[in-house]
Amino acid sequence: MTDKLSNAQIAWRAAQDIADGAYVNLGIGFPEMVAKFQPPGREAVFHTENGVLGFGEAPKPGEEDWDLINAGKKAITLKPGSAFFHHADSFAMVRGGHLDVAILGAYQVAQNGDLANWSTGPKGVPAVGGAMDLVHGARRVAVITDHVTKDGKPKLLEACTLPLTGVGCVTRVYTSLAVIDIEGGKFVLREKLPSISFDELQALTGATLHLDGPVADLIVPEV
Amino acid sequence: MTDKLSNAQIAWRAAQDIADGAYVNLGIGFPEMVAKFQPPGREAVFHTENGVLGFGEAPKPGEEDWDLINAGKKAITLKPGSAFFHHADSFAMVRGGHLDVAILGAYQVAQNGDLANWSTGPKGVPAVGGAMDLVHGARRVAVITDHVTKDGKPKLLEACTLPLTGVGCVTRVYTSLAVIDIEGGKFVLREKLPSISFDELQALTGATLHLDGPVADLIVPEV
Amino acid sequence: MDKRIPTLAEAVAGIADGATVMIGGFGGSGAPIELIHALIDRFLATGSPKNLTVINNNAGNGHVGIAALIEQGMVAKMICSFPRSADPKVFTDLYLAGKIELELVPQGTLAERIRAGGAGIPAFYTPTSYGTDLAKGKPVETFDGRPYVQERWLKADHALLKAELGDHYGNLTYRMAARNFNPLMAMAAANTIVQVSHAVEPGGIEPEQVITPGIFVQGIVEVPHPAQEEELNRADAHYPEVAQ
Amino acid sequence: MDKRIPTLAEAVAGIADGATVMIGGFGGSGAPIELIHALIDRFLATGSPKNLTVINNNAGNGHVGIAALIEQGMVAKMICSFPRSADPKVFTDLYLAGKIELELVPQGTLAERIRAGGAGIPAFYTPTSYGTDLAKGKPVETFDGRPYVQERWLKADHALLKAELGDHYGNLTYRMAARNFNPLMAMAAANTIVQVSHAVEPGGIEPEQVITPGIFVQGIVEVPHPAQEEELNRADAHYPEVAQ
Repeated sequence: MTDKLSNAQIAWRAAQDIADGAYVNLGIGFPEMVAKFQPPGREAVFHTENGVLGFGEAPKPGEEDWDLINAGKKAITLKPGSAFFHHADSFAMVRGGHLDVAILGAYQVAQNGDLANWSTGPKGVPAVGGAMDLVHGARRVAVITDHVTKDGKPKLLEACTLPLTGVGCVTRVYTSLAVIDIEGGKFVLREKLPSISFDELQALTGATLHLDGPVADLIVPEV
Repeated sequence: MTDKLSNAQIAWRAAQDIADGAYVNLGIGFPEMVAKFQPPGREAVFHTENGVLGFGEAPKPGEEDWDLINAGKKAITLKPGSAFFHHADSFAMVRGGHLDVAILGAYQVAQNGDLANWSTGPKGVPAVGGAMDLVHGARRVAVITDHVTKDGKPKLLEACTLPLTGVGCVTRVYTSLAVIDIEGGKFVLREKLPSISFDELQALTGATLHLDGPVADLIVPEV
Repeated sequence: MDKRIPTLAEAVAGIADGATVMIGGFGGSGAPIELIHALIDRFLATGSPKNLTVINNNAGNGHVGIAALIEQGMVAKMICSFPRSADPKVFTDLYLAGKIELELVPQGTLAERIRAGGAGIPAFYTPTSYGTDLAKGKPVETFDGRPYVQERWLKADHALLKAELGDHYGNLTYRMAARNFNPLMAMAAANTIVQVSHAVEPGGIEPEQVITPGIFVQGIVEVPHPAQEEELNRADAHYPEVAQ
Repeated sequence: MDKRIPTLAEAVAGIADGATVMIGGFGGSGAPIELIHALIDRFLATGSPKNLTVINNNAGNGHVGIAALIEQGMVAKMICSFPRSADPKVFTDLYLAGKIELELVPQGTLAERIRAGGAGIPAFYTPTSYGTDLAKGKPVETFDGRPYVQERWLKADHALLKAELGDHYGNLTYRMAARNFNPLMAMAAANTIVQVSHAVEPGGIEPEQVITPGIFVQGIVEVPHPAQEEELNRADAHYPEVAQ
C-alpha cells in the first residue's frame, strides 16, 4: 500500500474548493472536520439540519449548552449573524437549492454519481437522517472518503451494491488518494498523489478512471 | 315587503353563535361587523389572512399605522397576546382546519352548501382573495347575507348560477329574515322573523325550506 | 460576507426584459416602493426592463409602486389573488383592453405555491378551488375520500422585498403585518433584493428573532424612512411625478 | 382565554391507548422530558396509555424521555428519521426482537409531512428518496423532466412539546436550536400540549417574536428549570429511578 492522505488532509483538500460566501452543510462525523480548514480570507456559512445557520466551533468542555447543538448532537457555538429556524424551514433551505455545497461521507460512490452512505444492509437498525434530502438539494454534492474500504476493497464502483442514498447526485469525490469528478456517467481523474501511479490508482478503483486533460499533483500540507 | 334585519342585526345574530375562545375569520366588508357584537363574557380571537391573530378594532382616524392592516386593507390595532406571521403560516391556519369559524358574505348559496361569493361573471376584473381557501379550511363556514338580492331575487337557491367559491362548504346561513342550516343537501329552517310567515319566507327562497323540529323566533335587538 | 448594495439603482440593475419578479407586500403594507420606483427610473432611462411577469397579491393601487410599474407598460402579466382595488384604473383599463395578462390564484394557494418554489416542492395538493373555475385543467386526486387540486410551485428570477432590519448576511426582520408574502418570496427567487429600513451589523438581530435567514437573500439596500403606499395614495401621488 | 393547565398529570390525562403522539425535540434539544415522564407516571399508575405511535426525529437516548417510554413498553410504533443513538439499547433490542414497528422517513420529508399535516396539504412531491428503498411503493411523478416521490401528510392526536415562553393564549417562543420540530408538530396535532419554561401574561411576548401562534396550541403547563436529556444521560439517569 502506498502513502495516503489522513482524514484531516482529505478534509483540508475539500475545504479549498469552498468559495468565499458559500452556504455549506457538512455531514455528521468526518465531514464536520472540513470546517476547520477554511482558507484564510474566505468565509463560509455553515448550516445544520436542526435549524441553525452561521454557527461556529465547539465550545470548551464544560461550557456546552445542550439546546445549541448540530445535527450530530454535538454542542456548537454561535457567531454574529447566525439564525435559528424550524425543521421545515431548514429543509426548505436544503431541498430548495439554497445550499451551495454539501460534503458527505460515503460507503460507496458509483461512476454515474449514485451515492450509498446510509445503510450497510438489512442488519441492525436503519437510520437515514437528513442525507437523502441533502443529496437532492444542495447545488453541489461532494464526497470525502478513504479511497478503499478498511479491508482494501474499492469504494468507487461502476454501480453501488449497498442501498442508495441518492441517484446521480455526487459530482466530486475527494479520496485519500485522488480528486475525481463525476461527469457524463464517468469518473474523471483530476488530481492524484504524486507517489501513486495511474495504474496503481486504477487498480484500487472499481470502475474505469478517465482522463480529460492533465492530472494535477494532489499536494496537501501536514494538518 | 315585510320587516327585515339590518346588516348590523344580521351580524349581531351571527355573533351569538361564536363560542368563547373561538378562532374566527371574518370576510372583508359586511362580515367584519360581526366582531362588534361579541357577547359579554365571551372572547373570540380574530384572524386576518395577511398575518395577524388577535387584533382589535380600528384605530382612531389619524392614528393609523399602515403596516398594521387587515385583509380588507383597513387599519387595525393590536390586543395583548396577538401574533404576526407570514402568509403561508396564515393559510396553514386556514387550510389546516385551525379556525373554528369563518363568516363570509355571499352572492348565492345552494341547498347543498355550495357558495358563490367571488365573481358575478366574466365582466370586469376577477378577484378571489382568500375566500376559496377559507371555505375549505375553517371547521364551520357560515354566511351572512340579505335574504334576497337588491332587485328581490332569491340568493338561497337549489343550485348556484354564478361561479362557485366552494363546493358543499356552507353549513349555516344568517339572512335578513331567517337562520337556515344546510344539512344533508337541504335548507333546514331554524329561526325566522316573527313578522314573516313560513309561506312568505318560502316564496323568497329559491329552494325548498325544510323543517326539522320547531322554528324559533328570530329576535334581534336594535343595534 | 457583506450583502449590502450601495444604491437602489445598483440593486435593480440585474433585472432583464421578460423576467419574472416577485414583489412583496399586501396592499401597501410591506411593499418595496423605493425599489419599484428605482426600476421605473431604469426603464425611463434605458427602455428596460419590460415584458415583466409580476407576482404580488394585488395589482397595485393609485399611481405609485406596482400601479406605476403597470402604468409605464413594463408589465406583460400579473399573477395575483386580488387585482381589484379602490383605485383600480391602471390595471383594469389594460386588462379590459386585453393588454395585460392575468393569472388569478386563490390567496392561500398563491402563498403556498411560492413557499413550495422556495422549498423544492414541485407540486402539492390543496382542497382550495376544487369544483370551481380556477381549478379547470388542473389534476384532481382523492385522498382519504376527499378531492384535492394539484398545484405547482412558483419561482421567480428576482424578488423585490421590504424588511425592517437587515444585517450584512441578509438576515431580516419585518415590521408588523408588513411581513405577509415577503419571507416566502425571499425563498422562491433566484435573486432576492431587499430594501431594509435599518441596516445593522451582524449580531444586530437576535438569532431567535430572525424571520428570513440570510441564505435566502442576495442583496440588501438601506432605505431609511421608506414611503408608505397608502399615504402616497391618500396624497394622490404619482410616480414619476406629474405636473398637476 | 387561558390555556394554562395546572399540573403535568392533567396535561397528559387525555392521551388514550393507541393514540398517535408527536413529541418535539431533536435528540435532547427541545425534548419535553417532564411531559413524557408524566405520561410514564400515568401508565405506571393506570396501565394506560399503551400501544402508542410516537413521531420524533429519533428513538430516544439512554433511559429517560422517549427511551424510557419505549422501555416501559408503551410504544407500538416509531416514526422517525434516525433511531440510532449513542446508547441505543432500548429501541434497538425491541426492534431486533420484532417487538416494535419502525417507519423510517428522511428527516426533511418527516418535517415536511408534519408541516403538511398542519397546513391542510394532504400530499406533496419531493426529490428526496427517489430511486431508493425508502421510495418503494410510493407514487412517482415527473415535473419539468425530473422525477419526484409523492409523500402524504402526517397528523397526530396529540403533540407533547417544549417551549421557552408561553402566554395564556398559547403563543410560544423557543430557546435556540430547541425549536426544531416543535413548531411543526404544534400545527399537526389535534391536541397540542406544551411545557413552557416560563408562563407569561398576554403581552409578555412581542407579537413579532411569536414563533408558534396560540391558534396551534390547546394547553400549556409551566415547568421551570426543565431537565435536559443530554445532562440526564451523562449522569446515567433512569426514569423511573432505579436502585443502582
